[in-house]
Amino acid sequence: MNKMEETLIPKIGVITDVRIDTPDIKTFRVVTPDGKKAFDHRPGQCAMLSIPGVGEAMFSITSSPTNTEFMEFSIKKCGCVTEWLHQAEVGQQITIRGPYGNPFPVDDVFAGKNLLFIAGGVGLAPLRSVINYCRHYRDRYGDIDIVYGSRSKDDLLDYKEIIEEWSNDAGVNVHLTIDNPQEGWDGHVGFVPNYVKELGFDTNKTAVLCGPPIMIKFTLDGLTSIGFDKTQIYTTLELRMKCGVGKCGRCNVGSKYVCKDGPVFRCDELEELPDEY
Amino acid sequence: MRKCSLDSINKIFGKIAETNKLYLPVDGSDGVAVYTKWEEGKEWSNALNTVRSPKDFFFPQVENLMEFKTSGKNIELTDIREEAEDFVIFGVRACDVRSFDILDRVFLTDPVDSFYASRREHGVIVSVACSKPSETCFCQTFDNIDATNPLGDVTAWKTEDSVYFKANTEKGEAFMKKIESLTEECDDTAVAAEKDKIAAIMKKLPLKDLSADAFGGGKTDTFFNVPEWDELSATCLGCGTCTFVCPTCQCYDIKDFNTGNGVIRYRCWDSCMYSEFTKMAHGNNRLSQKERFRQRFMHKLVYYPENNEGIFGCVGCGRCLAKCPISMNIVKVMKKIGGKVNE
Amino acid sequence: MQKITRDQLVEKAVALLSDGTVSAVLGWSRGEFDYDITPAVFKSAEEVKENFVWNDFCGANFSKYLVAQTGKVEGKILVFLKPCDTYSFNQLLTEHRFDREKVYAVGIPCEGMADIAKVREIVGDGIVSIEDDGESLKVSTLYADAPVLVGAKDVMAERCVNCKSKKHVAFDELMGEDGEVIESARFDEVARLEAMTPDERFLFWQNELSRCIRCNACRDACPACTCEKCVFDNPDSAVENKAPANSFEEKMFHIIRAFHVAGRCTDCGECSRVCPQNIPLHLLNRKFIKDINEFYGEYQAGAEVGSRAPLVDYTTEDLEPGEVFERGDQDA
Amino acid sequence: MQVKEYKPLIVAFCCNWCSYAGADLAGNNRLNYPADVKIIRVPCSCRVNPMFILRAFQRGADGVIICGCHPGDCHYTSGNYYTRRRMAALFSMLDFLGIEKERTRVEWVSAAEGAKFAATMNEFAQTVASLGENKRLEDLRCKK
Repeated sequence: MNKMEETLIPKIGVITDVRIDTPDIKTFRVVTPDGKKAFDHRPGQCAMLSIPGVGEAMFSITSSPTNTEFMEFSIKKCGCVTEWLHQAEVGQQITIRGPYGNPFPVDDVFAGKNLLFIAGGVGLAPLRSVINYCRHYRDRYGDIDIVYGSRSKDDLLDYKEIIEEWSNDAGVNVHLTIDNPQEGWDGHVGFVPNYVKELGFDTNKTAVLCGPPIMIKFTLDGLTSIGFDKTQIYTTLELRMKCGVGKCGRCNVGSKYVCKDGPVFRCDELEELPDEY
Repeated sequence: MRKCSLDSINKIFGKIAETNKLYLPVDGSDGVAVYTKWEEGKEWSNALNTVRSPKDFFFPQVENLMEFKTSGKNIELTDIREEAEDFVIFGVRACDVRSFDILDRVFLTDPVDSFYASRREHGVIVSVACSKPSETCFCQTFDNIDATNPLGDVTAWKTEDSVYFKANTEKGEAFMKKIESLTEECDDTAVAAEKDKIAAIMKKLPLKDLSADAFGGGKTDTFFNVPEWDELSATCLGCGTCTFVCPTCQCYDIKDFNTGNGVIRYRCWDSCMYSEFTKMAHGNNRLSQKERFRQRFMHKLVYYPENNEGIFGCVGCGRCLAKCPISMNIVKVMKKIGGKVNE
Repeated sequence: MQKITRDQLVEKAVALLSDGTVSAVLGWSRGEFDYDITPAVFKSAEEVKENFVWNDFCGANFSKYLVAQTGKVEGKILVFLKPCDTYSFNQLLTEHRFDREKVYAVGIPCEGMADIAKVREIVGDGIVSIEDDGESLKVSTLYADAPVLVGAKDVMAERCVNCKSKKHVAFDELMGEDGEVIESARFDEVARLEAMTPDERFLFWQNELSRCIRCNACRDACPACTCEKCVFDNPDSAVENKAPANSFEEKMFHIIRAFHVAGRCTDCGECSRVCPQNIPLHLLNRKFIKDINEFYGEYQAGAEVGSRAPLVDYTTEDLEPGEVFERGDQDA
Repeated sequence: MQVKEYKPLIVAFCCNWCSYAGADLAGNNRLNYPADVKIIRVPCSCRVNPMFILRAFQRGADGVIICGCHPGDCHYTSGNYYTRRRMAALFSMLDFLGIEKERTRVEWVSAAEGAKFAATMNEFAQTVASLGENKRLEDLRCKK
């Protein structure tokens, strides 16, 4: 039988590197068994990873599309699939399918703009892909500001990369914050929404938000209070997904399917959706 | 148009069954019609419809997708898809025929669901006009459903003594060819009379005036926050009866079953009425039954039409009216929150 | 043919709402037709007057709703309980599933409820109206020229034909006269199956359970199934397979469902009433009840609050599991 | 071609305090019982949920036996009394569904009864063998 492509049937992937980022976040490098990248993707898109017998779950692809050798996923331990992944070792095979969802509009809307990235906790994971994409094509974008906050210093994802690479780039400003004072931390202390207001950005920027729902809500309020329009703000959503292609019905909010029409939404588009995400 | 006598219909079934699997409504041991594989001795049911819709034929309740074997760190994946065999579903009512179109718009849009597509390609649908519609029927509420002249590859009309056939598609022509020797050419006088008879009954149905005009794409804001949802959903049990008997409900779950010597990944029907339908590791975006209840009806009446040129996700088959344990259903919802009966 | 009328119930509900005794009423609400009645929470006298119904199709057992509704309603909630419902009511109280103080229970007599499927068997499809005509129901259909009279007894639901009790075991107030516990023939069908050979029984159940669509209605309607998280909804239980993938899954679900309520099931019959596939699920529950009665002495769940369910109790003299069948063999 | 001799797979749930020790003793005394008896140790016979039994059948068991302390000797005072009632009800239900009643059994085996353990298992295995493969509570997915 000449078999049709079937999106539900995944490819095999191999974990080639496991990086411990924080006490509950690890970053996994995944390639196909013959050492190639499983598929091309755009910044902000997702992939379905699974372990047979454990389950399948959607993760944002953390590495930049400009990386042609492998994909990375920063994964926080919080459910059965992630728990299993956290005890996986290098060489472990998993299954991977994708890419799913729509990407950030990096090539049209973002082009030539000043960009403001705001992330909380593991919310940096989906943004890292965009940030690194923009850093790679540095000349296509204006100034880049990154506000990133976490519970503590130890919970900051990709800290090494942030300090050693992002902070040293020309035109890239990194603002880090942690929730509570901590020994050995001389940076800012406080929640992300407040920090954003304190920093008081110029409104000639396009903002990209990702983090826990409560952070998104307050940061959004903060940004609008300092003059940002909702059409200037993008975020990325997470809902339970099974198929990844807008058929299984789980991530349906209003007439949109987060897996297909999202996960990236402009905040004014989001406002049109019923409050169920 | 061709016809055969009702007495000789089993000969036609026998003829089709020679080459294809043939399914048709047959009365079960409890007297309720069920789509059953035809074999000698099975009689075509007189019931208006089956409890379980024929969506099973294209989107079965449980279906294995693939298999895995794991050894150490390695995974071996087996694609177990097989080309579907040709089959015929006989006796599908107008509402259910329409439901296939609604499912097609989900499963056959890019990326095409190959499992569904394969069965769809190999299935021949013989519809039959509704000689005796029931009080729970409200297919007239929706466009493009005609109980007197249902769609499908072949349309059939069953009268007191005869069955009439008309092909609508290429697949239908092939079907007609197969039964040619058992049928005779006829004009459409009898069918026209049957159509008139059905149309007259349709005009008497208690739900004939139910209108869906108030609903449709772009009405999310109108209906999402109306207070009536509380009242309507107050006693909803949260079972999946409505979604499982519904011919258009298409939500599914993908699960793994560990057999002890491998893993079968299968998909099965799921219900938005279930409490863990949207549960994630970090929480649940629909915490109460009201939200889940609302999702089901909003999807059928607003979200689906918004994405599909105004076509509603309901075909008015009346199964949920008959089967909901608490008799709460889409008609009550439509009447309560929007579509006042057209006077 | 109910002895108590709708007007009496409406009057009672309105009076209790008006004098502030209760702030909500759990009652039956009018449907599209005369038989599709929906349980509803009425918040005002107007709603009650307009939509409250009481007829031969008010089968729904309200006891389970109290678990959720007593938590939602300020003040007391009025609930109308038919005799069989009062057993579920007590059983839930025994299990501390709702606050008795928040409920005002009015016992109402019941002469047995009709089963719309049985009505259809007689009159066919297309039922447009059903009128209560004393001892019979006057059914008008789209296809019969004149209304058909069907005897109320002829269309009575199985659980009502085999009614176990017309006596109310819990109420704050009783309307009408209380009845008696009835010596019913409810175990006859179980006994008939027991008398079959194992092969016959296997075929019987294989045929019945194969129709299951795992909609969970039996579980969700069951007043004894009030776990906060059902084992079949728990992904960590390893049995949350969600679908009747094969005959094993079907059997497992129904055995476990019945077992989980064994000794607590009051035999209210809701499971069979709600089953969209007409599986006689009550027979599984009754088998447990019959066994428990035979093995450990007569026990009626819900007959009194606080009684200890047989499967969470024991005596040192209980029979051995192996002896179960010896007894059976002696009977045969 | 040689026909493979049918050997039933038996799952034995043994309580930690009596029957498991009894099984141990049977082993120490070199008493023979079929190798196809798979022992699962449970803290008390009343830990055995009906689901365990059904799952054992699903996974290919042909017979399931539950062994606990003799009534009155439970390490937790009364656990096995509950087992006794539950299993009586469950076994009767399985029989009601037409599943061969000989496939399930409860036996009380103390820590000192190594011989009884071996004898019980031999006898049970024989009984189950005479019934043949478990067909009525099988899950074909698990038999590939």
